This record gives sequence, structure tokens and C-alpha cells, in this order.
Amino acid sequence: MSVLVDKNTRLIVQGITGTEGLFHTQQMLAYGTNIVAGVTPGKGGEWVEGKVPVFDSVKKAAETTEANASIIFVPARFAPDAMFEAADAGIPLIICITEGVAVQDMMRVRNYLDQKGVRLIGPNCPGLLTPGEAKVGIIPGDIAIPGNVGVVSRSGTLTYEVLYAMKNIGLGASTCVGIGGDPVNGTNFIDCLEMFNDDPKTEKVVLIGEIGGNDEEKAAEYIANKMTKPVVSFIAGQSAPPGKRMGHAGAIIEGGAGTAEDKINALKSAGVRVARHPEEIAELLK
Amino acid sequence: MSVLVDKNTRLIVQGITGTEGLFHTQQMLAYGTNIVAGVTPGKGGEWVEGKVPVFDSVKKAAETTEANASIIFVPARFAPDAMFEAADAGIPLIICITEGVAVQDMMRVRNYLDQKGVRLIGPNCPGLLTPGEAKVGIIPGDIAIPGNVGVVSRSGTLTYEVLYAMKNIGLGASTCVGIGGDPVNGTNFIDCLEMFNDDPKTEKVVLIGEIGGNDEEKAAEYIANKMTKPVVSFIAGQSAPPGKRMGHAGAIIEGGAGTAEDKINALKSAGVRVARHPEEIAELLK
Amino acid sequence: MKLHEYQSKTIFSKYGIPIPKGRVAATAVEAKHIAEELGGRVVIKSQVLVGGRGKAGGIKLAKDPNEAEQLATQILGMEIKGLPVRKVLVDEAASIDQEIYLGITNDRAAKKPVIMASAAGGVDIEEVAATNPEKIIKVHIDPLLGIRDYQTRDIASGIDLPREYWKSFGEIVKGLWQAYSDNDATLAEINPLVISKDKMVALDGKMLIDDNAMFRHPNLNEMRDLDVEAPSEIEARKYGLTFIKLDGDIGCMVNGAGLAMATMDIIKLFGGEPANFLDIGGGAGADKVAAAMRIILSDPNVKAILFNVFGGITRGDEVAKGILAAMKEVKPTVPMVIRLVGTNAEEGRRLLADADMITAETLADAAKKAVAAAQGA
Amino acid sequence: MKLHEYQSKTIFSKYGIPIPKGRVAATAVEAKHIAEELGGRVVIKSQVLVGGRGKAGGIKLAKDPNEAEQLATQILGMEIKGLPVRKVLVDEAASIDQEIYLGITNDRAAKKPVIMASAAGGVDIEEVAATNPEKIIKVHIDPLLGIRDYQTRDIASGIDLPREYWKSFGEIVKGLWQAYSDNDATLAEINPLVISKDKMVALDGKMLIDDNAMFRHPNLNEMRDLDVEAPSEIEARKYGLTFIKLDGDIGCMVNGAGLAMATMDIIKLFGGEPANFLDIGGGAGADKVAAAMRIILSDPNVKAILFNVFGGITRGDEVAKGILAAMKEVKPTVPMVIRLVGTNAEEGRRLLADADMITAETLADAAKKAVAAAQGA
Repeated sequence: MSVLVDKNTRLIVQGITGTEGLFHTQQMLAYGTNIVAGVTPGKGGEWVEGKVPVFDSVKKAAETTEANASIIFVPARFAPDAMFEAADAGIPLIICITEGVAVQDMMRVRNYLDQKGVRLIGPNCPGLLTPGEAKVGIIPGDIAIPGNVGVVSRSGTLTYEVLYAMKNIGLGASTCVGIGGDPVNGTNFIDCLEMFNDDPKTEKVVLIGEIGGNDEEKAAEYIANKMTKPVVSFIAGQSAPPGKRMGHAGAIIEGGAGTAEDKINALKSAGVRVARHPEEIAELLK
Repeated sequence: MSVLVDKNTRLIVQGITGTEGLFHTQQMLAYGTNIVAGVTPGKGGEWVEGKVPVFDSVKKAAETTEANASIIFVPARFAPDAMFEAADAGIPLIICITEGVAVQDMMRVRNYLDQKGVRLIGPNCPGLLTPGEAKVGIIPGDIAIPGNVGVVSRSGTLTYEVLYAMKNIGLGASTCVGIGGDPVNGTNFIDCLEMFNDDPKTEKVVLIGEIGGNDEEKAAEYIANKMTKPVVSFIAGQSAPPGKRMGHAGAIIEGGAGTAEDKINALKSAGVRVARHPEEIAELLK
Repeated sequence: MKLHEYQSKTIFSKYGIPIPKGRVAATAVEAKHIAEELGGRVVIKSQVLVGGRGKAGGIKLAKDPNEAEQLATQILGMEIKGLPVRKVLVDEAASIDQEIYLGITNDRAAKKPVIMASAAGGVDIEEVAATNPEKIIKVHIDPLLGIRDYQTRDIASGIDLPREYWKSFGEIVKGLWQAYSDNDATLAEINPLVISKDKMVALDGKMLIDDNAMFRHPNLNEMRDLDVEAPSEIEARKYGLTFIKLDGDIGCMVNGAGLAMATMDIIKLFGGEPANFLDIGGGAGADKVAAAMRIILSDPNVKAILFNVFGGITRGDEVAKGILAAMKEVKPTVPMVIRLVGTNAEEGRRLLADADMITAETLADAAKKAVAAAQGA
Repeated sequence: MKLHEYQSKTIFSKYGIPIPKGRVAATAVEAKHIAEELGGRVVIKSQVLVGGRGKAGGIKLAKDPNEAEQLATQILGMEIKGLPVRKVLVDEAASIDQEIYLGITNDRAAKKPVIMASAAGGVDIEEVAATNPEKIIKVHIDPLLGIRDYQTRDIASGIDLPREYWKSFGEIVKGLWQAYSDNDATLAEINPLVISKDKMVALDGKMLIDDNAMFRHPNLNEMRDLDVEAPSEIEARKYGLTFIKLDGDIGCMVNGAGLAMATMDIIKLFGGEPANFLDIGGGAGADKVAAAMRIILSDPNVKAILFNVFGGITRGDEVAKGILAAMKEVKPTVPMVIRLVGTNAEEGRRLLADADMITAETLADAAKKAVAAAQGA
């Protein structure tokens, strides 16, 4: 068991013939992910890596291959359209890796997808990894091993750091979900905590947060009230100055809200053990 | 029993201080309809007929009075806003009497209300009458008596004609629903047929249609497959020429579709007895 | 409200849709000048608000300015389906490699706008729809979201458009959507949209504007061409009446559109022919009723009038006063049958007691009496 | 991207929002001329992209053109919070009967834009939000539907605005919404919106534009004021790097924003102070790494550099090549600690074997070594 993606995931890659899309398609295929189709408008009929058929539209790809998930690697200005297209084609799970999507676009996308009951991961995220089953995104496959720790994170390489530290002491992950660092995105911490709470394979959970917004605070509230499994956390940005956007569009302390301190305190009050630095997470999981 | 409105309806009147709104508020109050509030922006705090409080917004009116329906009498250019406002205020049943609402506005309204699960009657309709219980609209109260015939109609005065002819031979109505003659509106024939089919008080149903669109054909299909109660019908516009809009924005034979003949044939095939003129409906119900 | 081809194309052009070079002319000399400016062959197209202009000889190809003048003279003298040609559009002629149909309208069943396209453009699209529905691609647009790029590609792919045209086609579809949306159109149509020397051009254009949305578009209202309507219909609109002239001999005045249709129907059922559709609307007062009566009587074919008024908001006494006022003014010589029911019907009947009118209790009775009166007259 | 007050107000004005008469000046003489044109008293307002201009003496009232010139001279010579004042806005002075706050921003939790208003305008709205949250009215807007008239009335009523102003206030709210929406703003704010002699006027204006949406707004990009950013940050953007200068002495170069923050945090945890935030992004090649290194070393405070690279898309050997190239060019004299893990880390480490660098296995180890190096230097 795992959450969101596994061996039964039938994946479409939107933007499969682009540089990024092609590279990560190769990586995902090498990992064993079941990529059933690619989409690049105007390139329908071609093949990628000799085994993935390319279609002009998600609708055609989905109808032909019965795909149940789609990952998006198209440039930021086209990513909203790609998400609408996947949703309208009836894809229930969309993972958008693309960074730099405009926030008003994302508000429209998110509200539209919610109406349709479509689950979105990202944008600006590393995607999903269920070690040993499916890599749906850009998380390097060799830094994590199968296990019983559910990992959810707003950050990319910081997550790799944690997965790698876990692997080094023999701890594996059930599924790692990179939810992305944008202010308006799809799936949030609480969604993932719920899924991990319900997943029999997951015994402990790692939550990697960062400054900005109040999703960590809300997650803490959820943990205090509902979570039956132990949670370990790290919050990045304790040394970040207010008013400066720390790379991620959502990582900014605005009007005194969204500080690392607030988040850490909220999590600690909810019984979460908070690591002082990322590698310490592995220690706290033992 | 009855459908949609009865003694428990707690009604708001939007546009209560306008000429039309005020006149029909008086008529509805005289009939015994439970009007709990009126709305006219800028006139909050006033009273109508000494007993209906006026509010600036539907939200305030609804919060204060626990209203469960709202009827709209505002001019066409403001009617879409009035419908959005009522829906956002959580009103589950909206009746829009206003004629002449732009069709692109109505498409936006209808799609929005569907998302919210709000039921709309109209626009450009005479509203609802549950004889002896509630008059929510402009159907003259004295032309119908309580009874067991459910009436649904796209037309206004044509409906009065039928109700009056029924009354003249002692037949009464459970509820009369005027769904309006616009091409894009809220509740349609099938919605009403379903409600009448489920309503223990309703034993027979009258369906009054007209040229334009294909709602009558779809209703015929529903009747053939699902309806357990006898249906009598009349379709107006047998003598109407194609391409000419017969008053109602939706009453037009376009591209050869929507003729009275097609509708009558469809209904007859579904076992519906179709009257040759409106007064004959009363005869066919006996 | 219908827009002329040249008006529609001018609007389309503002939304980035390529149209042929050309201008509208009211005289043959103007047409010649335009042809001189354009150089080469031109098309002279009558600007009338009916279909079938080509078959009626209202569209001609001219090889030079002199022929343009000659053909324009000819076309400007024509009537097409009863409408006088007052203007011609002079467009440069285009070579045509493919003709595509592209249109946006409201799908009342889906409650959404629908874009329709077909590789078989240039012909009557309704016929294609009836005989080869699979040749028409339909894509519904979420009215709250608007059109998405991927939908334009789905349409392009659906009509097997060569890929090199997808981008320019997509821009045209988005332009047409914006024209439809911004102008409250009920129809925005390009037929044909042609591929001409590797470029796409909208050769013909048609827009219908929602009369109910005209308050948002005063500029469009100025484009209204009154030729398309019978003078009596224009007169009726002034008074807020909905009037449609028909070919029969029994004038009808009814309150409510559905009841007005039913009244026409019952006249026909009992062997008569209605002369018009006329809805005086809800709450019509004496002045409106008088205007309605004048309009009906201005039709020389009318041999009898049937008044059918079911009082609801409309009050029977008001209607009666209107009839009396109009009778004084126009002194009708045709028999009149009246049926008055509902609000204040008693008072109305009393007011009309001395007037020379045939009264009826039921609609069926009224219709029978009107038919008899018209035939007896 | 932040817009200046005068830029924001010019945009607002295009959307029908009333603003004071006035213009921007780059010299005191210009300011005098504008004051002469306007007549009467004027306000001289420094145009710098920081808050607290008033408290810093950057906003002054002048009674006549001469005083305007004098005050403009003074203000144009100022620095406010480190930013030079290069322009002043000269606005006619307004009498103020009431000050209102009106702003639109994104509510990330609700995933919707939110309009906020308060009868207590003119002050720090964040302070009002913290101390008297009930004094701020919040109305969320459905991003697919846009603003509705009734919502503007709800806001007006919520801040107890006298009814005679509801209509003009509604137009202002709708104008601000359109400005926010059309320009991909993340904030559009009027503070204060004043009632002055029975009219509403936007005395001050502020807009933040979403950098991610700039591709849709080339015209806004031209308004960008580079003064607000440190030169190193501008240089970094050229190379697609995200760089933020801080006050410490340990330069950081990291791939990934979260990891970059965590690296700063751990430096601090072990007693050091980071000199910057620097994310070289995913898949950074040698040229990008070299540029990043130059930018870090351009800061004279930097006493050590910590390279923390977790190879995923980014390849360790590419990073190593970049470091070697930059070292040749800038010949750093500060100690450098490097931690390289993940994709092609082995090759990277091999390439760097001969370079004069301190290596580390874990992030904690690397941070400790960097802190020690900076303190030992």
C-alpha cells in the first residue's frame, strides 16, 4: 500500500517531447513507472523511447490508454491550460511540476478543479515517489527505499536531503509527496496527513514545511485533533528575514505572519517532534 | 403536500420597493404567503405594508429571518446580480420573475447556481402557486383551487387559461410551476415531472409547452420511461412561422427544429394525451 | 438583432481575425473607386439580412473596376427576399484552397455556448448537421471559464486541419469567442473561413446580437438595420409591444406570448388564418392597447379582430378603455370579437357593453365567432 | 514587482478611480511648475518603494509653488530606508472628511482573491488587522465569476459608509478589482480612499505585480524600478538565480529554495551568520554556478563560502566545473566548504580533488566546518 501512486498508476506525461519532459520520462521509465502515453500538441503519432505513444490531446491519450494520472512538464505560461485540459479529459490526479505559474491563474485552476473533484499536486513541486512502485515526478529514485514513513513536503531538494538521511540509516518511505512551494496550489498538508493516517503501510509521518502562509499551523491543528500516527517535522526559514521572498513564491513572511517560529511552536504544541536541521529528522524517526 | 412551495415557505422579495415588487408583495401577502423579508439596497430599515422588514442585502435578510426562498422582481440588467446574491446568501430556491435577462448572463448564472446546488425557477416566468398554501409569483390566486393536478408550463397567461378552465369544472391543482419561456433558464420540465411523480398529493400532471428548443421532446422521453402518473399536454405555436421569435426569447423554430408538430408527436408517442386547444386540457383531465 | 456581413467582419477584424481587404459602398461609383484602390479582381456582395444572397444573384465577381461599377449598379437595384439592397461590400477576391465552417452559438440544452466547426464549410451548415452530423465538431465552453487553448486544438484536430494552420486557426477561434462574448452575440459565425495561399481568411461573417443585452452595447444599437422588419413591427416595438405580421385575415390582440400563440392556433383549428402575433404584455394600459389596435388595423387584409385578454397583472377595465379610445380614433369597419376574463373583467365588459362588439365566454367560443365574422365579412 | 504610488494611481485612474490632479517630477523646478499649474496647496510625495515615507519626512504639504520647489529640493535629496528619492509626486492637496482603507489581495488559504476594507483607513492596516480585526470587512471573490455589484454594497454597508456614497464606492471597488485582475496584481490597494467635499478620491495607491505573470504585461515590466533591489540581486536575476543579500559573513550556494533556507538555518544553528540566500535552481550548469560564485564573492563581508548541492536534476560534475571556472576567474581568498551529494557527486568530488576546498559528508558537518572557517579567517 501507499498513497496516490503505485504500480497501478497509468500515467500520461504532458509536454513529453520537451527537454524536461523527455529527460524525466526516461528517468521515470527507468524506475519502472507505468507511463502509458505522452501529449505534445502537433506531435500526435510519434513515439518516445520506442514505447510511449504521443497524442495531440489529453482527451485522446486518456481515451486510448485509460490513464488515471497525468504529470505536467510544460512551460509556466502554458501550464494552466494543461491543467484545465487534463481535468476536462477526466483525469482524476494531476501532478504539475512546472515552476513559475502566475498566482491568479492558479486561483482559477484550483477553483475549477475543485468543482470537478480533481486532485492536483503542485505546481512547482517535485511530484511523488512511492519507492519500489512508482516515481511520478523528479525525485531521484535512488535516494529512497521502500518503508513505512510517509513524507510530505513543500520543498524539493530539502526533501531529497531527508529521504537520503533516512535511507542512510535504513529507513524507507511509503510514499513521498512533494506538494510544492507556491502560495496557491493543489493538495495541502492536511490532505496528505489524512491519506497517511488511513494508509495501513504508513506508520510514521514526516512533514517538511517552510516559512509563509499558515498551512503548517493548520496541519498542527489537524495533527492534534485527528492524527493517530507520530509526526516528525522540520521547518525551513528560521533565519529568513521578513518581507523577502525566499525563492519559492509562497516562502515569504508577510505582515509578521508565517514565521518559522510560529509554525514550530504550533507543531510542538500538537505533539510533533521538530528537528533542528533536516538530517536530524532521520534520527527522530528511529 | 405539494412541490417546491407550501405553508412552510419563508419568502424574501428582492426588489420589494419597486412598482412590480410592491404590487405583487401585496397580492402574495393577501393570499397568505409567508413573506419574511424584502431586499432593496439602500432601503434597509424600512418596512413594507407595515409588516415586512426591508434589508440592504439578501445575506442580512436571510440571516435575520431564516428565509428558504427568494423571489426576484428587479429590472433585467440587475437580475443576474440578484440571482448570484441570493445563491451566495445560501438561499436554496430562487424564483426570478424578471423578463428580458440577457442569455449570456443566464448561462453564467445557471452554471454558477448548478455548482452551488441552488434551484432556480425562471427567469421570465409567472412563478409558483400551491393553491390554498402559497402564491410565490404573479399567478392570480383566484383562478385556481386546491386539488391533485400538478401543472408545469413554459407560458404565463396560457397557464392561467388552463387553471381557470380546470377550476370551472371543479378541478384543482397541487402546485402550478411556471418555468418560463427563456432559452436558458433554471428548472425544466423533467425536474418538475420528477417532483410531481414523487408527490403523493399529485395524481395527474398537465404539461404546457410551446415551440422552440427540445425540452418537450426530452420530457416525452422521461414520461415514456419513468412517469407513473397520467400526463395531459398542450403545445402552443402550431401556427407559428419558422425563424420568427414568438414573444418569448425561447419560442422560435430554428433550423427546422423545435416545431409544435415534433413536440406533439413525441408526447403522443409517450402516451400523453395532447389537447387541441388550452380549454380542452380540462376536459382531458376528467 | 442581425448585423450585416460587413459589420460582422469589421467586428471580427478588431479581434484579430483576418478578413479580406475591402469596404462597403452605397453607390456604384463608390464601388468602382474601391475596386480601383484594391486592384485586381473584386467580389461585389449585396448587404441584406437574409440568407441565400448568392443564389439570388446578390454576389458577383468583377474582373476590373468598370465591371465592378456595372455589377454594383445591378445589385444595388435588386430586392432579395423582399429586402432592398442598399449597400454592397466590395472585397478583394481570394483564391480558395479549403472552405471551413466556424461558428459559436448558445446550446440551450447544455446551458453553455458551443463552438461548431466543419471541414465542409461554405454550404448550408444546417444541412450538414442534418445529413452528416459526424462532420461537425462541437465543443462546449464553460461560460465562467471561457475558451481554453487546448479546445481550439481539439477543434483543429477534429476537422483534420493540417498542423501548420493550428496556431493561426487557434487565434481565429479565440478571436471569434471574444467577439461573441464581448458583444453578447447569440451567434458569431464565419462561413466560409478559407485557406487562401497558405493563409486563413474569414470570407463571410454573421453575427446575431441578443436584444436583451443591448443596454450594454449602445454602439451596436446604432448599427441596427430597420429594413429587415416590417414597419408595423418597428412601430410596435416603440410601444413595447411584440408584433409579428402574418398572412391571414384575423387580427389578434392577446396578453402573454404563450396565450397569443395558442389564440393563433385555435383560430387555425377552427378554419381561420391569423393576421398577426401580438402580445400586449403584462399590465398593458389604455395607450398601449390603443397603439396595438391601430397597428392591427393598418393591415388591409384584416377582416376581423379577436381580443383575448386573460386579466392577471393586465386589468380588464384598462384594456376596455384602450379599445374604446382606439375605436374613436380609427373607426374600425371590421367586426370585433372580445373575450375578457380575470382581473377586473366585469368592469371591462361593462365599459364595452355599448360598443359594437361580439362577446365570448371561452377561448374556443371566441375563436369560432372570429372565424365566422371574418368569413362573413 | 512593486509599482510606485504614481504608477499605481495612473493605472487606477484608467479604471475610473478618481485620483487627485497631479504629476510626477524628477527635479524641483518641475515640481514648482506642476504646483503652478495646479494652483493652491500641493502635496510633495517622495516616490520610493518602501513604507513609512511620511514618518521619514518624505511627504510634505506646500502652500505655494515656491515652497513646493523648496520642499521638492529637500525631498529629492533624501534617502529613505536606504533608497534614494529620484522622483516626487506633486498632487493637489485635498481636504479630508473620512479616510477609508480598500485593498485586494490573494487569500492563499481560501485560494481566492479577497477584498478588504475598513472605515479606519490611512493607518497601518496590518496593525488594525492585528488589534481590531472586526474593523476590517473581508469579502472573497470567486476568481471564475469576478466581482458582483452586490458584493460592493456588502462592503459599503460593512464599513458603515453613508448610503449616498454607495454608488461611487461601488464603481471604485469594481475599478480596483479590474485593475487587480487585468494586471495580475498580488496586491492593489488604496489607502487612504478619502471622502473630500462629498466626493471620493484615492489619495494613495499601491500595486504589487506577480513576477510570474510578467510575460503577459511587457508594459508593466518597463515600469520596474531597479533602485529597490541590491545590484547583486539584479545581476543574479540575469542568470536566472534567486539571490537575496543578508548581513552575515558566510556565503551560501545551494540548489533548491527549501534546502537553501535550511542551509542558512543550520549555519545559524551552529553559531554562524549567512551572508545570503542563493538558489541556483534545478539543473544549473557551469556558467550559472560561476555567476553565482562571482555574486557571492562581490560581497566584502563574506569570510567563507558553503556549497551545498544535492544532485537531482542538478549534476554534481557540472557544479564542480562551475566552481573551478569561477575560481580561475575570481581567485577567491576565503575558505570554501563543499558538500556534494546525489547525481554525479562522485565525478564532481573527483574534479574538485585538487582544488583548495574543505569537503564535508553531511549538511551538519558542512555547516560546522563553514562556521569554523569563517571565525578562523
